[in-house]
Amino acid sequence: MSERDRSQFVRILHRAFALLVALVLVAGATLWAPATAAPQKPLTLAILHFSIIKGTTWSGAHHRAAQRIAQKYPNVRYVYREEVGPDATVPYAKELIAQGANIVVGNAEFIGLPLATIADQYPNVYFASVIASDLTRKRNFIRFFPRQYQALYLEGLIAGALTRTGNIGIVSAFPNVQVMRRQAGFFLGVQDAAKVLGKKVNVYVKYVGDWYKPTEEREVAQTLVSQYKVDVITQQTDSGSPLDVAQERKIWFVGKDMDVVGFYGWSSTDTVAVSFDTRWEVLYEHMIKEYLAGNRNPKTLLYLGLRDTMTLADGAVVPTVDIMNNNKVGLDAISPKARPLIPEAILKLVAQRREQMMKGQWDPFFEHAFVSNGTGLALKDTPIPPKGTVVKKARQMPSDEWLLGKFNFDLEGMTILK
Amino acid sequence: MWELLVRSLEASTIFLLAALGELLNQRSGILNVGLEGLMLFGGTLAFIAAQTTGSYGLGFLAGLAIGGLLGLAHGFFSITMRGDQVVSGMGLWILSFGLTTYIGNPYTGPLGMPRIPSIFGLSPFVYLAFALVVAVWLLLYHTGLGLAIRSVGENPAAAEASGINVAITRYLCVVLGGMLAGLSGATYTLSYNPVWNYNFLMGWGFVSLALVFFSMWNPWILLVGALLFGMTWQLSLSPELLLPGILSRYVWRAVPFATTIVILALISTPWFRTRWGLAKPEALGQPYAKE
Amino acid sequence: MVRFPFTHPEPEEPLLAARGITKRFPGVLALHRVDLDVKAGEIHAVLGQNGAGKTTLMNILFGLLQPDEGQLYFRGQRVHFRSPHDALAMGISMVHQTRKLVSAHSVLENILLGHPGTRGFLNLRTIRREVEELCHRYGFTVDLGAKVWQLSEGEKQWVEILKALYGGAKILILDEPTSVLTPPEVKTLMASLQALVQDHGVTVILVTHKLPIVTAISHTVTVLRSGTVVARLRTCEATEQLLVQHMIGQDISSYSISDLLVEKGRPLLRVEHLSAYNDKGVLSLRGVTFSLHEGEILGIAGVTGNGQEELVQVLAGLRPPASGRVLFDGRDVTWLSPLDRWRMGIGYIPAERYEIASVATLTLVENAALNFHFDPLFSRRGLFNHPGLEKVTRHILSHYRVKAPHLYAQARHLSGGNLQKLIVGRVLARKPKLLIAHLPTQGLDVEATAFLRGKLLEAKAGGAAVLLISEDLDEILSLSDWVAPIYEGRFVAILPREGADAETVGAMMAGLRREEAGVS
Amino acid sequence: MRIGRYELTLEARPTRPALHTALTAFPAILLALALSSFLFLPAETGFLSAYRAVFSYAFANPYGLQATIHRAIFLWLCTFAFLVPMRAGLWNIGLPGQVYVGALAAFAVPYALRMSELSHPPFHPGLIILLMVVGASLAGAALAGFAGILRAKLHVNEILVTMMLNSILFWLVAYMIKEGGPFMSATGEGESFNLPPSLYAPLIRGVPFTALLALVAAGLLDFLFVKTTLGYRIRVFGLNPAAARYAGINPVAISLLVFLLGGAFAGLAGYHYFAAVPGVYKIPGNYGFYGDLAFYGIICGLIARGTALGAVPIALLFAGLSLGARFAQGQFHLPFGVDYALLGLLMMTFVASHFLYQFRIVWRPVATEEVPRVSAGIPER
Repeated sequence: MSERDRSQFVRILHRAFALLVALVLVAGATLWAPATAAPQKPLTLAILHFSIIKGTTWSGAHHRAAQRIAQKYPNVRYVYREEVGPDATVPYAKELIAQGANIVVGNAEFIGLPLATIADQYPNVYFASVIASDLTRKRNFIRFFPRQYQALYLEGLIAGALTRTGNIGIVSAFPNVQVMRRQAGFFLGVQDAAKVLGKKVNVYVKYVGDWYKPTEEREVAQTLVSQYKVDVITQQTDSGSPLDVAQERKIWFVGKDMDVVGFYGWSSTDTVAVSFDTRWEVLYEHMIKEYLAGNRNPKTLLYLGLRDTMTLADGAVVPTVDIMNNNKVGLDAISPKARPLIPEAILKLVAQRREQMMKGQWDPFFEHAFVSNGTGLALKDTPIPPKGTVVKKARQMPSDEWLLGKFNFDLEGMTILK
Repeated sequence: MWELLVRSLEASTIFLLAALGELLNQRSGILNVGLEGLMLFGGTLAFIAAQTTGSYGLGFLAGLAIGGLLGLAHGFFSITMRGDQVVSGMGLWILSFGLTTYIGNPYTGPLGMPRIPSIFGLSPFVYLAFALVVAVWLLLYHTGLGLAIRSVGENPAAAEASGINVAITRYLCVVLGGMLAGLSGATYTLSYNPVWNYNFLMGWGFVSLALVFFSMWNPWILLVGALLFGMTWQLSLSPELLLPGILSRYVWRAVPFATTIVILALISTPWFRTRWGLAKPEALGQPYAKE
Repeated sequence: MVRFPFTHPEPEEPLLAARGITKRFPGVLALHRVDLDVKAGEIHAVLGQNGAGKTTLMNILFGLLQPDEGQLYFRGQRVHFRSPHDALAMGISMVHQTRKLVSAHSVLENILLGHPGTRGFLNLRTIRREVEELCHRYGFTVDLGAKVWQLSEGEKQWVEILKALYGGAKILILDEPTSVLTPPEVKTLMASLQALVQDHGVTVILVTHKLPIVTAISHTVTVLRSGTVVARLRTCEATEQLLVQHMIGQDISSYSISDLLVEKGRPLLRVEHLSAYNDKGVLSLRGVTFSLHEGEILGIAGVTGNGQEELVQVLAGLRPPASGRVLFDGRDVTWLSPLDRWRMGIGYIPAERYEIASVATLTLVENAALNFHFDPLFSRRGLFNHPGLEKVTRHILSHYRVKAPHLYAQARHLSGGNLQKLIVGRVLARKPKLLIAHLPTQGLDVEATAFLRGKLLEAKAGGAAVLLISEDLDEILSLSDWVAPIYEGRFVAILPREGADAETVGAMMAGLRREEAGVS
Repeated sequence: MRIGRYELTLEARPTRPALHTALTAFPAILLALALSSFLFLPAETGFLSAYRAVFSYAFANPYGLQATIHRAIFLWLCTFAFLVPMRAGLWNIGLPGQVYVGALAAFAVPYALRMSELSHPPFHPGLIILLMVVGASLAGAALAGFAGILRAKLHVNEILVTMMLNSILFWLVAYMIKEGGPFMSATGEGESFNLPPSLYAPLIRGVPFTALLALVAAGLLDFLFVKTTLGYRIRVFGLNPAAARYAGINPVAISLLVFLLGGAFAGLAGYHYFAAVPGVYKIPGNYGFYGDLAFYGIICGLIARGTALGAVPIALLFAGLSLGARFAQGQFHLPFGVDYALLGLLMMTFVASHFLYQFRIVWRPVATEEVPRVSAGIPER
């Protein structure tokens, strides 16, 4: 057991103890009910992680999600394999099914898609794969993704308010639909903050060329800080390097996918202004509930956001995505050091928009028009819209399929560094 | 631009430290093609030691120690056992590549320690590397030991006949060279890029090895080569600073490696080789047995 | 000043003594209970044939090797030399047969290499002054700044002696000092050695197989044969004949060579103005012209390093010529590949039998195949004819008296002589029209030497043209029809054997021109 | 080294019978396996059951065995790619680069034929598959041949060149499959397009036909080295280049040839893993992992000491080990990278066994010393 595992373990113990105390005080078993009331039919959830768990925010988040599911449902067993390649997906899946797996998940599209080829052979098993941009589905082949752009929009508001130099940098992987959709969410938030505060804010995107290249991500972050004078930096990659640079250069960092302070302890709220957490467990719980209910025709496209929640083993109710920092959510997720720097108008706006999105009354992609920047990624049947093209008018909700598979351009006003 | 220069200098430091160690090795006649392995191991252990103890000093010590130890192992195989130095070197590289991936994995991620303070805007290791160039030059050309090292690399039989202990001299060089390689790796993971990832060097060790060949075994030319490569590396990461919009970023990434091949080929042309052939230590890579 | 060696007062005990030295190498007993006494102030010759164990004994005296049994005494005190370092500390220094100099370094660097005064930083200016003084005292002139590879063999030897003296040597071991020197250089060396002993009190141990040198300058002589001491004599009491008897230990007339008379055939090889660069880029073969007929032997006499290596390599196709051309059988072969030359009937016996002419870890059959793998007799559609190869190997082993355990033994288990017989046999089995033999008998024992010389003559009798390159004047003069002394990449002359005598050829090897050498 | 009255020395072995060659491979592998027990120590169960899990998944489980075989075919081809130049004394560590370029060439065929757009292939699919195989081999050969020609003509160190080519090709693949690169998948996720099902490699009993190619190649290679003049020339060149030149063997031709041949095998390996293994049929985003895997070819070649048929079971074992270890690691919640660690341990024990193979340790009593009297002077005759 490594030191970090140990501290996590201790934290879990503490939390369990606090829970116990709470239970005694409340003396009402109502909060405990969901866990105990869970159906007793055993179920095995198998996750094939495309990368290693340790040190990466993506597979690490999935791993933690599955552990929480197992905590809440004593009858759910979680098994996993790390760094599974597409050649191993099917043999691993088959063996895990032979060992009793009922739901087999690939946490990246390139290892998840091969599962579709065996979906018909195992009609009683649910297969699932994260969506990158392909939307292949089958009766028992589920595709899922969280609406991270909603949390990113909130982060954008905060980042836009925090910048003094008026420059925000994104260390990004490489142009693809997922990256551009999420960057758009963030950028809309920045623009709204700029409008409210009446200042000009540039968002610079510099691509690394891969999802996980710690060395290069570091260099890119350094360049953004020193050459483009960004004082708020965020990332669309998976390593901790941009955070490290932010800490070193004493600028604000805005995190993604996981609460890096709360779960990794990589840094402190002195550097991390805000982050957001993806609770994949909400998506997993959705599948598990359908499976336990014996549903032979589950919903095969899951695109859940702030509105969709689950209750954890400790009774906390969490949405699929939410801003989170140092284990705090909502406005409290904003670093205590950053909060005084943010004008009240913005704080209010953040709180209001979060509330609205949780109730399903508002969505940044509904509110704003999509005007093309003329940059992006030309897909086979979808060229990049010319600069200035209004692809979607304001106050219109694009379809989930379009958002997940066709959003292939940057929004006007972003600066893509070649 | 200044920032770019600073980063270039710091990248050069990594190349320079490792290449200086290899230069010492090769001057004594021992070829260690596993340089990258020594750097990987040095960097990994330094990172782990620093992170677990919270002390940079212990980190660097660990890097130096493992580098020296692996150098010693290479020395044992190539000096005492008189084995094929390429086999041993490649062995060390693959060994390090495999084991560091396993050992280092739980530590994947940033170092999470306050940065080593810079001196006049530059990492202290830049100054250290420059000082080491001077030191190696003084050692090789202005001391008796240096003369012994050069002689052992040129003609070990002659050195032995002159009363020099070839084995000890070579051991000294492989251990020193190994320590410098370990230091280079440690500088990488503790100062240049304090984040651990498997196979984090991605070929830097081999570029350093190539640099020794370019340098014609001269520490000053080595310095120039290392500076050039540090610059090329940085430009390949941020080409837009000088040449915006030309070539894909992926093509740029390949440029330092392609440059290495081009220079290697150039210095091997007959036109160049007449000079190069003289500079190369004559006994390089050949095991030496007393009589 | 002392004029005669034996007017020295007889010392009580030897300066350096070896007792019961035995040394084994895998499979070989190199030295067996050897005793040696060297007195202060004498020139002590250690005489013996190649392989008698002289060099091994010297390496033990110098600490390069450690004896399996036996002891060394210095001034009567028991000493252990674990490395040359210990011997040097006692004032024992050795000048090796193969030059132990670092050729890439300067003369000065070589001289101070390993000197105890060179710990820490080098003060080159002071050291240079000291060495210059030393040169002056002994009357040597060497450019201290020159790189060693630029020097001639004679100069290199001076550097080694100078280095020994600078290191404070009191006992100087010279291993075959004259083997690569020209006759005039030998004369200078002998004079200097006598001066060193008489004027500067240095003791010299001289290892050689050359009788004239022993009789000319040594005071005492120890004769080694097959690793044992067979005689210890005062030189003044010994005759050359007696020494030969001790050295050879048997009648060698059975190996004497009968001259086979051969009729001169048609012209086969013509070399015109051939020049070539050596590995360092220096033009070391400079415009050689000659022609050779079938059934003729041209002996090229010269000290190693005068362009012979380059000449044979160009002729074998292993080195591109700088200019000139080579005609073989009326065809221009200047730029043909080695393979084509083998096919045309040019056979080449290289001087380096381990490095070039054989592959140590391959079997004898596979080594034999080095000269047959391209032959349609032994390979059909790219497949080897193994029975054929075995047959030809067996033939070579029996006809060339190669002592080998079996056909599939590895070449590295053969002794030097047997390996050379295998190589020569292999090349001759191809029945080459032109045979290039480079130092074919170097380092071999008397029996093997005589045997191989006979085989060369047989080849000549069979109509082959032979190009014999040797340092051994006797070999050249006893085998050749024509003798070409080579000096600094040029043939000084091409003499018919009748017109060549040892003195003339020796002078020409030393660089004297025709007229100076007394040839009109 | 002296211990009491005995002396411990290392001596070169006088003879090395062929049996030794075979036998030294086993201790190396066994020792590596024994050492790797340490890797399994953190396992929740004992390491014996960990081994059982590794081997049973790799060789006794129908699904695992299939994956093992797919991986073994890849390792066989990579091993040959290393082994052929190795017999000529040259190091081809450019296996990853040659694998990548082989894959690129294989995918270039359907790309050039616009297979993804046309509903029907313009030729018989078999012909296209043949073109892909040939293209992959040619591309691998060309890339390795580049290193070979530099080595042959200019004596450029082949280790450095092939290693640099690995990095260059890594980025070239990224260029081809990402950000609008020619081979980008329709969805642009950093992967190549999928092969149309008509171009899936034919399976023989569930195993891609490349298995047959690799096994036939193993036999042919050993035949080449033992029976043919070309193999002989390669071996002579590897053991003693100077002797090879002397014997009329063209060094340029041999250096080039072994790299061309080796590169062709590596290119084929690239075709195999990316275009013939079920479930893949594309250049995936984690192609770098398969590049790392190719380095196992070096170990297999070294441990098999240059015999292609000897490398077949060794590569099969390693394929199973790497796959089974990965599977068991998830089962026992071990730290990641057991298969990489095994790679390192195997190399370490190989180098150790390599030297034990050449040397032996000898105990010998030190001769007792007696000091005889020094006699002075020359004995009278």
